[in-house]
Amino acid sequence: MDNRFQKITTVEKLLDFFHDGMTLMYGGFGGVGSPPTLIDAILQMGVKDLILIGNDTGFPHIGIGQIVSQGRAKQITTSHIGSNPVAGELMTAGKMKVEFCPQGILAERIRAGGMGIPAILSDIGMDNEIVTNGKQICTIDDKQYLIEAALTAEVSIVYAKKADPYGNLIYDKSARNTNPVCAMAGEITIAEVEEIVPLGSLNPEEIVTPGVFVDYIVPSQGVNWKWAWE
Amino acid sequence: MDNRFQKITTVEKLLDFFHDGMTLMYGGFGGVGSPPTLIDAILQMGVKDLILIGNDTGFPHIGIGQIVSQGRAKQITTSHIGSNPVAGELMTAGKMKVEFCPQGILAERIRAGGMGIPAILSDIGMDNEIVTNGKQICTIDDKQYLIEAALTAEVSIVYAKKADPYGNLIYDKSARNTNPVCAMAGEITIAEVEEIVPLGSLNPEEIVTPGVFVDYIVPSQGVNWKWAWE
Amino acid sequence: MGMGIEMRHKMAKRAAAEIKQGMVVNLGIGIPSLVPNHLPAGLHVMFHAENGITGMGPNPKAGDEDENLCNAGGFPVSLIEGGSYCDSTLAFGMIRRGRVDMTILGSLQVSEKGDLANWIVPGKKVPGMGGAMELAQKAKKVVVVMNQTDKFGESKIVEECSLPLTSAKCVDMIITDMAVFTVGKNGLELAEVFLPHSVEDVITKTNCRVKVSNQLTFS
Amino acid sequence: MGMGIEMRHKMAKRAAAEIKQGMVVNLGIGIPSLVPNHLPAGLHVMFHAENGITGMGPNPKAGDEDENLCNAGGFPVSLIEGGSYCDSTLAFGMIRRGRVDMTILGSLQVSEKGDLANWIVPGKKVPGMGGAMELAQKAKKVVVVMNQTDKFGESKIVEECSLPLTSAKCVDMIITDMAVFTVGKNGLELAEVFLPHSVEDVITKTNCRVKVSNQLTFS
Repeated sequence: MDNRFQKITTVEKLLDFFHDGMTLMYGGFGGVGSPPTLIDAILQMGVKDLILIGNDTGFPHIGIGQIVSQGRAKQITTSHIGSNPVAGELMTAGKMKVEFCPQGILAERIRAGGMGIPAILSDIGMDNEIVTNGKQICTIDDKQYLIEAALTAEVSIVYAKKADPYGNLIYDKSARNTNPVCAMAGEITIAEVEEIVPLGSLNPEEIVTPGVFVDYIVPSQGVNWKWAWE
Repeated sequence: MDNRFQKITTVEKLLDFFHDGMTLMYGGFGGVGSPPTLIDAILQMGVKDLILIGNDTGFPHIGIGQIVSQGRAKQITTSHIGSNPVAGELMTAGKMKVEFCPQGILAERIRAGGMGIPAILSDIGMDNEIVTNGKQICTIDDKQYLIEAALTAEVSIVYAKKADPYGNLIYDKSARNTNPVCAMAGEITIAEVEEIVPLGSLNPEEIVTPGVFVDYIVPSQGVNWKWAWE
Repeated sequence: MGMGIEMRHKMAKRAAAEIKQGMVVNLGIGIPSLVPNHLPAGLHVMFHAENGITGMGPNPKAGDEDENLCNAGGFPVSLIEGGSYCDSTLAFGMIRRGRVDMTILGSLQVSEKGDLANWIVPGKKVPGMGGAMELAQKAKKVVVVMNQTDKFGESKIVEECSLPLTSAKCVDMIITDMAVFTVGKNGLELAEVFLPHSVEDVITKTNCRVKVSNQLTFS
Repeated sequence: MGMGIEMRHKMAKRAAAEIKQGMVVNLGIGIPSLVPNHLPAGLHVMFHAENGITGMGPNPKAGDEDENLCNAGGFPVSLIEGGSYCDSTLAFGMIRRGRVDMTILGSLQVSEKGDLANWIVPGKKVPGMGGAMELAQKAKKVVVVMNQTDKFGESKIVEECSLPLTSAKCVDMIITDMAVFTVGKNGLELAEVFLPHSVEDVITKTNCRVKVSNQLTFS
C-alpha cells in the first residue's frame, strides 16, 4: 500500500504512545464506534491509572467498558456510566473518579480542544451542583454562564470506516458519533479503520475528518465483543 | 415535486421575511457560495439599514457586495472588506459601521449561534484593540481570554448544491465555506440551491447540513455577476 | 414496572397524539420507544437520536441488525428516507438551538412547577445525565411518560422533587397510567382521565395541588 | 512592487526550500502564491486555504475554471489527490490546533522581535484581518516574504513596528529581495545574503540590530 505520508502502521509500532497515568480520549457511543483493536492492545499492554475522556463507559465487556471494568482508569470525564454497572461500583468505592458532563457539552468541549478553542460558555445544568462543581461562572448582560473548558488528550483513539493514506476519514452510520471530534482533540490521533483505500478514492466532498488531524492509521481486526442486543 | 415538508417555495413567497433594519446572515467567501438569487431579490425589494453578518463584503458587484455597495447596510460584522473598496469608503464616511472579527473566530461565533452555545473563549487578537474593543475578558489560571459572543440573525441565507424536500443540504467544493454554519444560525434559514432532488436520493452519510436546520428551499437562478477572474 | 403491555401502549399512543406533521422528536428509552407504533400513516416525523441520527426508523428484524446503526441506547435501528447521520455535536446543536420540537421521556419525579428529576437516586444509582439535561432544558416541548405512583404507592407527581433535578421548570405535559396533566404558569392541570379511574382517584394519587381542566375528558 | 519576476521567483524558491515532506502549508497572496512552482518532485505537501480546502492544486487553465473551486482570495484553483473540502470552522481549527505547519505571507513591517504588521495602514487602508491573525499566532512556523524596503527606501524590518500589529512575536523567518533572516530568542539573525548584495548592504537597509550568523551563506 502506498504509504507516502508514513501514517499507515501497525498497533504494535504504536504501543510506546501508551503509558500509565496518561490521558486517553476515545470515540464511540455505547461502544458503537469505539476502536476494538486499539482497546484490546491497550488492555493487553497492562497500562493503568488512565485518565479517560469519552462519551460513556460502554457496557462491561463492550468498547472502553473493557478497560474501565478491569480497573485500569483512575479518572474519567464522561456523560453516562449507566450501562456499565462496574463503572458505578468503582466510582462508589472511590477507585475511579468520575467527572460528569452533559453529553452535548462534553462533545463540544472535546471539539473545542480539537479546534484550538480554549473554552465555551454553557447554560446547561447551571442549577445542578454536579455540573457546576469546580467550574468558573461568568456573567454577561446579567445572565450567568458556566465556563466549560476545552478537553484534549495525549492520545485520541477513533474508529472509522475508511481511511486513505493521508488519514482522511469517513465513518459508518451512527458509528460516527463522537469520533470526528475526538479525532481532532488528540495530541496524537490514531485511527483504527475497517478499510484503507488508495489516495484519491474517497470523494473529497464526503470526507468528514481531513487527514490533517490524523497521525496514524491502523487496520481494524473488528469487534471482539458480543453486543448487548445479540 | 414532493413537498411533504412544505419547505420548497419561491423567493416571492419569502419576501415578507425581509425588512428594513433586520439582521441578515449570509454564507459565502469572496462571493463564492453566496446565494445570487436571494441577494438579487433583497436588492430589488429595496430593504435598507440592514445589519449584516458574514465572512466578507465580497467584491463591489459580487455576492453580498452588491447590497453593501448600494448602501443598504448600516452595520456589518465581518472579517475582511479589502476586496470591496466601496465598503471601505462607506466605513470611512461613517455610513456603515464595521465590526471586524478574526475570520475563524467569526465562523465559530456563527456556529455557536447555530449550535445554541452562548459564547466561546478566544485567544486570537488579544493584543489588538480592534479585536478586543467592547468585549469582555475572563481570566482562567492567570491567562486572559476574550469572550466572543455567539451570532445569530433573523434570517440566514445560504447557497447549496443540492437539497432534498426535507432541506438536507450538500455543498459544492469550496462554495461550502461558511454556509454550513450560517445555515444553523438563522432564526429562519433559507437555502438557495442549484438542484432539488427527491427524498432519499442524497447519501445520508454525505449530507452536511441536516434539514432540521433549514426552513425554506428555493431554486437558484445562478450567478448574475462576472467573477473577478473572468 | 409491573405495568401491562396494554397500558404501556395506551400511554405511548397518547404521547404519539402530541406529535404534529413535520416535527423533530427525541424519544427516551422504555415506553417512549413504543411511540412510533402509534403514529397515523402520512404523518412525517423525524425521530432524533443524540448519537447523530435524524430520521430514525423501526428496529430491524433479528438477523438484519447493523452494529453501526444503533440508537443512543445502543440498540439497532434503521434510517428512513430523508434521514441523515451527523456527529454528536450536531445532534446536540439541534437540541440546544430549539430545532427539536419535542422530547418524550420517562421520569422518577415531576413537580407541580414542571421540575424534572429523572437521572439520579442519591446513594443508589448515579448513571450520569447523558443527554437528558440538554433535552429537558432545550426541547421545545417536554412530555413525561411515567407511572402515577412508585412501587411504594407514592405519587411521582409532587410539590417539590425530593430527588436531584435534571432540569427545573421544563416539563409541559405528564402522561401517567391514570391521567394526562399539563403544566402551565398556573401550575398543574388535570386534562384527561383514563377510565375506569375517576377524577377523585387521580387527585388522591397526585401529591400536589392540581386544577381540573374546564375541558377535562375521559378516555 | 516594482520587483522583477525573476527576483519574485527567487524569493518564492527560497521560501519553498523551507517546506518539508508531509507539511500542511498556508500561502498568502502575492509572492507566496508562486511557491508551489518551486517544490521538488516527490515532495508531498498539502496546501491549505482558509475557506475550506486542504490539498489545493495548481490554477486551472483558462476555460477550465470552476467558480465553486477558488482559493481564499476568490481565484480558481484545483484539488490534488487526497485533498478534501470542509467548512471554514474546520479550516481554522486546523490552524488554531497547530496542525498547519507553516504559513508563508507578505508583510508591511516586521520587528526584530518577530512582531508582524501586515493588515492595516491607519487612515489609509483598513481591509480587516481576515485569517491573518489566526495564521500568524497559530501556524507552527511563520515565514514572511517581503521587500527589504518600502517605496521610500525605508527598511521594512524595524526595531518596533509603527503600524498596528497583526500579531506579536510570531515571525520565524524573513525572506526579502536582499537576504534571509531568522528570528529567535536573541533577536534577528542574518542567515543568507542574496548576491550581488553584501552583508554591509543588507545591514544598512535593516533598521534594527542584526546579528550575522556563524553559518552565513551567499546565494
